[in-house]
Amino acid sequence: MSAKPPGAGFGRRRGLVTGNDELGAYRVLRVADDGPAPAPGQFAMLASVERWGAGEDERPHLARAFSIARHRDGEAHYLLEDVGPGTRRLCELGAGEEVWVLGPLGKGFTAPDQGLRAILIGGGVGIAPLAILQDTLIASGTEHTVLLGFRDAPRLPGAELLRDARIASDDGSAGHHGLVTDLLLEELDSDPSATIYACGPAGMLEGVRAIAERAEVPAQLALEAGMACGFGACYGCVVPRRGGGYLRVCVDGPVIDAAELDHVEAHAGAPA
Amino acid sequence: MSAKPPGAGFGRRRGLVTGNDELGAYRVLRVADDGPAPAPGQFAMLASVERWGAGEDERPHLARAFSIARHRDGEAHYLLEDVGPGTRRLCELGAGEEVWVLGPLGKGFTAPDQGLRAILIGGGVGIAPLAILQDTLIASGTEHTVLLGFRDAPRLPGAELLRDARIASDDGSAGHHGLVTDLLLEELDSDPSATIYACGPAGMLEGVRAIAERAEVPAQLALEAGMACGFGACYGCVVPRRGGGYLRVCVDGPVIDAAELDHVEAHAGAPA
Amino acid sequence: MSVEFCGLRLAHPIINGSGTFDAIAARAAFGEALATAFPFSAYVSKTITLQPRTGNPPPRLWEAPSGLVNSIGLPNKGLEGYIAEDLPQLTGFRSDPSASPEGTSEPVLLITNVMGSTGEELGRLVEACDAQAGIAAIELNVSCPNVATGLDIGADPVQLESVVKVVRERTGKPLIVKLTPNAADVPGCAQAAEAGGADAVSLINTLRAMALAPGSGATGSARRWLGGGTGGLSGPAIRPVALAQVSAVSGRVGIPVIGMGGVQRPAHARDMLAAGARLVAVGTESFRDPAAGTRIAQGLL
Amino acid sequence: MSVEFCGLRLAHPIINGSGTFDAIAARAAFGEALATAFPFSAYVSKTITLQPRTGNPPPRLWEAPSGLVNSIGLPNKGLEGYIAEDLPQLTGFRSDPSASPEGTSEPVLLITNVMGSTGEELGRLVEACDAQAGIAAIELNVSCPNVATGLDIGADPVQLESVVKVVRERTGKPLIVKLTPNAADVPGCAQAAEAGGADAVSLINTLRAMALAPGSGATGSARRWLGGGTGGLSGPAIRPVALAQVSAVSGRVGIPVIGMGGVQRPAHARDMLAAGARLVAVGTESFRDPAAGTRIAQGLL
Ligand SMILES: Cc1cc2nc3c(=O)[nH]c(=O)nc-3n(C[C@H](O)[C@H](O)[C@H](O)COP(=O)(O)OP(=O)(O)OC[C@H]3O[C@@H](n4cnc5c(N)ncnc54)[C@H](O)[C@@H]3O)c2cc1C
Ligand SMILES: Cc1cc2nc3c(=O)[nH]c(=O)nc-3n(C[C@H](O)[C@H](O)[C@H](O)COP(=O)(O)OP(=O)(O)OC[C@H]3O[C@@H](n4cnc5c(N)ncnc54)[C@H](O)[C@@H]3O)c2cc1C
Ligand SMILES: Cc1cc2nc3c(=O)[nH]c(=O)nc-3n(C[C@H](O)[C@H](O)[C@H](O)COP(=O)(O)O)c2cc1C
Ligand SMILES: Cc1cc2nc3c(=O)[nH]c(=O)nc-3n(C[C@H](O)[C@H](O)[C@H](O)COP(=O)(O)O)c2cc1C
Ligand code: FES
Ligand code: FES
Repeated sequence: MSAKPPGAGFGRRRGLVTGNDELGAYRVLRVADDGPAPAPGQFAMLASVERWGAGEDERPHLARAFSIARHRDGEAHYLLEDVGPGTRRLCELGAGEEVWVLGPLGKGFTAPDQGLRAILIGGGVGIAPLAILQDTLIASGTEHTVLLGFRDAPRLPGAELLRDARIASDDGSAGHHGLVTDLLLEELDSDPSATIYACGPAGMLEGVRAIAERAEVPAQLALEAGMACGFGACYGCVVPRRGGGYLRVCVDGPVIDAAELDHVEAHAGAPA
Repeated sequence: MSAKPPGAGFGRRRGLVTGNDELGAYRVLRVADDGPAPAPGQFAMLASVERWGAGEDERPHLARAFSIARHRDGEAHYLLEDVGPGTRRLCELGAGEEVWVLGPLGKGFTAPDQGLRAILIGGGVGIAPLAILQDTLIASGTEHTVLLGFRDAPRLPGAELLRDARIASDDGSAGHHGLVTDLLLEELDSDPSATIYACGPAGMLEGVRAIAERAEVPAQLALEAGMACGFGACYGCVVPRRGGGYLRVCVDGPVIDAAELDHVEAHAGAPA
Repeated sequence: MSVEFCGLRLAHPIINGSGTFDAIAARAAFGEALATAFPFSAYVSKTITLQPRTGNPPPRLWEAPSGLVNSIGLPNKGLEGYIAEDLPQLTGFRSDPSASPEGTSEPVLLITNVMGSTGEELGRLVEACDAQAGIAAIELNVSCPNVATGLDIGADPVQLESVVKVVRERTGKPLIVKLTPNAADVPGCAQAAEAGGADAVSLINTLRAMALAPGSGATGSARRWLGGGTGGLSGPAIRPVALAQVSAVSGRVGIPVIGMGGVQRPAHARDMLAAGARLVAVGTESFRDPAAGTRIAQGLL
Repeated sequence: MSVEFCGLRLAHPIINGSGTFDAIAARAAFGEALATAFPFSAYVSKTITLQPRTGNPPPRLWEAPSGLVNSIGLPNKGLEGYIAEDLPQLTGFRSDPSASPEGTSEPVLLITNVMGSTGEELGRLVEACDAQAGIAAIELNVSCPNVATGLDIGADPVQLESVVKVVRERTGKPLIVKLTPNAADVPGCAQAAEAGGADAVSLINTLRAMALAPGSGATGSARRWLGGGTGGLSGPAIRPVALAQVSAVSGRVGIPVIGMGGVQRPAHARDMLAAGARLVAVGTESFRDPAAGTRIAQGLL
């Protein structure tokens, strides 16, 4: 697990869709991938090779960013939620169809300091990069806790992507009836020597950031932002940096140290 | 059979695709259609309901014009040739998918004068309106001859759309090795008291027009033109009228009396 | 949803863009069903000129990414032909009742769009329209090249103001100036139109555009596709440009604004209204769906 | 396919549009593979200003029909930062050998794009670039609002000519003027640039555009989506507009033209070349496919 990925090779490549499985309200898209192994937290830009466009308002035109949820046996897994024309098109792809893949891109998570426990906290489709992170933590035998929050019952199956998770749900359909950050507070109360790894809606990330700041616990936040390119070319994906200026989520992130942010903006999170 | 169609009803309607069969290099698209019965030679504007766009250069955007090749048992048949992003999308539609249908539109063929033989001459995908015309001629017991020309062997199966056709082919793969207008000359030589009904590539139509003019035989030419609307709104689909000015193919045609034209322009024919 | 516009009452805020709907041809194609379910609350004519025009040689259409380039060339019967032949056929249309909240059908108002290359020509056109009781309002198409400079009359605020002034004197009917989008300072042009006495402005017209015949770029002998050489881009492709111009103009003039450019759905019309438009015109989308006007107006209910 | 441009030799005619490719970020993302397979024959920098700029608040992007509206706001390190930090990292790039007929890789030439709101500011920027051996040519972004009028400096031929004159005196390097498309008379502006001493012109920059936040039009409280309020439209949507402007400009100036706007495929580049462009720049398409430049150059072989 390293923050600095190896070079992704130049240019996008075609990837064969090997499967697309329902997971409650989500889909898991599997794509044959002989590209470099991603670091947990890295993402790829995806677009279908055929018929990218012609959705609402003639969109999508640009590729879309997705966390690499898993990468094994020459396959990358992506967790998708249909929230608009781009995700809709990808959600309907079947085995045998093709996608353009650009990646792995961005800076991923860095390992917790020796001996520190990892707390993985995710909300909704934002749980995706935590799955591959957990794979690495298990492989390295790192102690960790997983906290996952979902909006409602149809989204709960998403939790199957990870192991041994404590669950919170907005509608009380499973686990803690309330915010997943409530669980984080509990965890930190019981043992504050931890590093937090978070990905999810902006509201959740801002909650995590504030909690981590107060508790003086290091936190790595996997942000989201509208992206045109994913490799630092367009300067479109920015979030305000603590102390002024902006960070490009695609190259300075998507995983950003919470200490670098004053707050997490509404535009910087995963679909709720 | 009448030149003036009944009102098509206002607005486009959804039509369920009931079938899409290969016919050599062509496809026959069948669409459930409870709209008004078309006159032979009339056309409809078609667009797929889903994913119209996202082909080459983000096209198609506008609907496409197609002759109604047949209309029976609540189904309209269209003969399609894949020549670009619009026809490509329609060619790949399967039963259960939907198309927007606007039509029937335009002025169709008028019946031959009492006692006159009808000569139907078609080239390539331009044979489509002759099929429904032949249906009417058979129903009314009108004597007629069918001459069909094709570019090559893969296109020959198109002839199955009509009955008892004499065939010409550019590559000699069947029938007369040469132009279908050669057959027309033969027919007129043997019996010039006829009315010609023609549809096909611009070169063929111009050939027919010139032959008809010289032989002083009435000819009705079903023209084509790039169309944005199909109902007289855009003034985009014009061909020069003999004596000056222009005719809108969609409302003044698509069937136009050869005497109204000085020549048939390159843009006014079917894909060759 | 019924709306006031320059003292006129319209059934709803959706009208057509000039040159994108031919009520007479549509009635012939679709029959009387159209007459009592007209998709617009007002009908804007194609641009009428003093003398008849046959328009540009074909091809006149080029399909572009999410749009259309046209080079129609303003074919029309000329002022006399329009008044004698078309005007009598343009009465009796009523808006689609399903597009008004009360379910009532209102008479469709007639807006005549005119163009001339001099103030004098425009003056004659406007005067003639003024005399016709059937015409509710007049729209001035100022995307007409100045014979001397080759630039659109409407692109120069000074020239535009003086042209509008000349025309203003000739009519008491509501006068709409259809601005050209091919200008450095569209809001400045709108202000000039207002200063000249316009009762409203409409925008955007098509963006100057071009296409080469497929494959001809490769041969080294580039051939322009459009018979007219160049044309104008319309459709969804221009919507973000239209919205910017409508918003900028609305912020700078007090008179009502008619917004258009790529409107396809109720949400797009709402954006235009939110950006400051009083009425919204639908153009290219009517080619794809002749009842688009009604569909969009329904969506605003 | 190797091409001559203002006395420079380029491996092929495909370069990038300013602000649409960040060679330093791309090298970090894609590794050294990029350095020897650079997708452009020349690399045009983002616009550099005298002082550092952080750019506009997010959101900065809006996806439009067949295009993109951006409101980036020209973030850059300022002249000093650019020269001290970026310039040293911009050496050593070589074009992709598969894009040249001989299969050779050529050094990628550096074109620095600068913007200033006064002739004086531009003069200082150009002088500083002139002093840098690593910079092969200078591109002037004149889509900068005049502080007094709010209109783009580049939209007014008279103003443009005088600005170019001032700058011309400060450098012997090839000087490219990047025209604004938001002008009434783009060919007139190109002529003004030529008269002022420009060695080439490039076009088109983005079209002024806007978007409202989804759903906000409905609530009656329209909220602009872009943090910068308005933005610029790029991508295939603008290609027919770009082609028209490139063709019109090429017919009116003697200096070489760099054509851009919506180029995605070799056929589009061929159209630009056929319309009179000497070089073709790729912008938005590189976002979808970072190797688009090479792909397009290959297609021209
Ligand atoms: C690093 C990263 C990792 C991600 N990982 C995942 C993942 O693992 N799984 C997943 O499902 N998603 C993930 N996302 C989010 C995903 O990229 C977006 O959901 C997707 O881009 C949405 O595209 P769309 O066309 O479906 O929806 P859009 O219509 O683009 O809507 C998405 C949001 O964009 C805004 N929007 C709406 N219209 C426009 C417009 N015209 N232009 C610009 N913005 C608009 C709105 O805020 C809307 O809610 C990730 C994003 C990033 C940056
Ligand atoms: C009345 C009528 C009846 C017809 N009947 C039939 C029929 O029964 N069966 C059938 O298969 N076809 C029929 N056609 C032709 C059919 O409408 C066209 O083949 C179809 O519109 C092509 O669309 P496309 O997107 O597949 O191809 P396009 O890419 O649109 O190419 C078709 C032709 O249009 C031109 N072209 C290329 N690019 C563009 C562009 N960007 N903008 C404008 N023009 C361009 C070229 O000349 C090209 O050869 C008919 C046409 C008319 C007018
Ligand atoms: C085929 C066509 C013809 C047009 N003719 C005219 C015209 O005669 N007069 C005019 O003022 N505008 C004309 N326009 C411009 C439209 O009225 C409208 O301003 C423009 O198309 C933008 O709207 P849209 O994107 O909804 O089409 C025409 C547009 C098209 C597409
Ligand atoms: C995100 C983005 C940033 C841009 N930044 C600049 C810039 O800094 N300076 C400049 O002169 N042009 C800039 N441009 C304009 C492009 O260089 C180009 O002129 C325009 O995008 C049209 O080309 P395209 O359609 O291929 O993108 C930018 C365009 C985009 C999309
Ligand atoms: S997405 Fe383009 S710079 Fe980040
Ligand atoms: S296709 Fe529009 S007028 Fe004929």
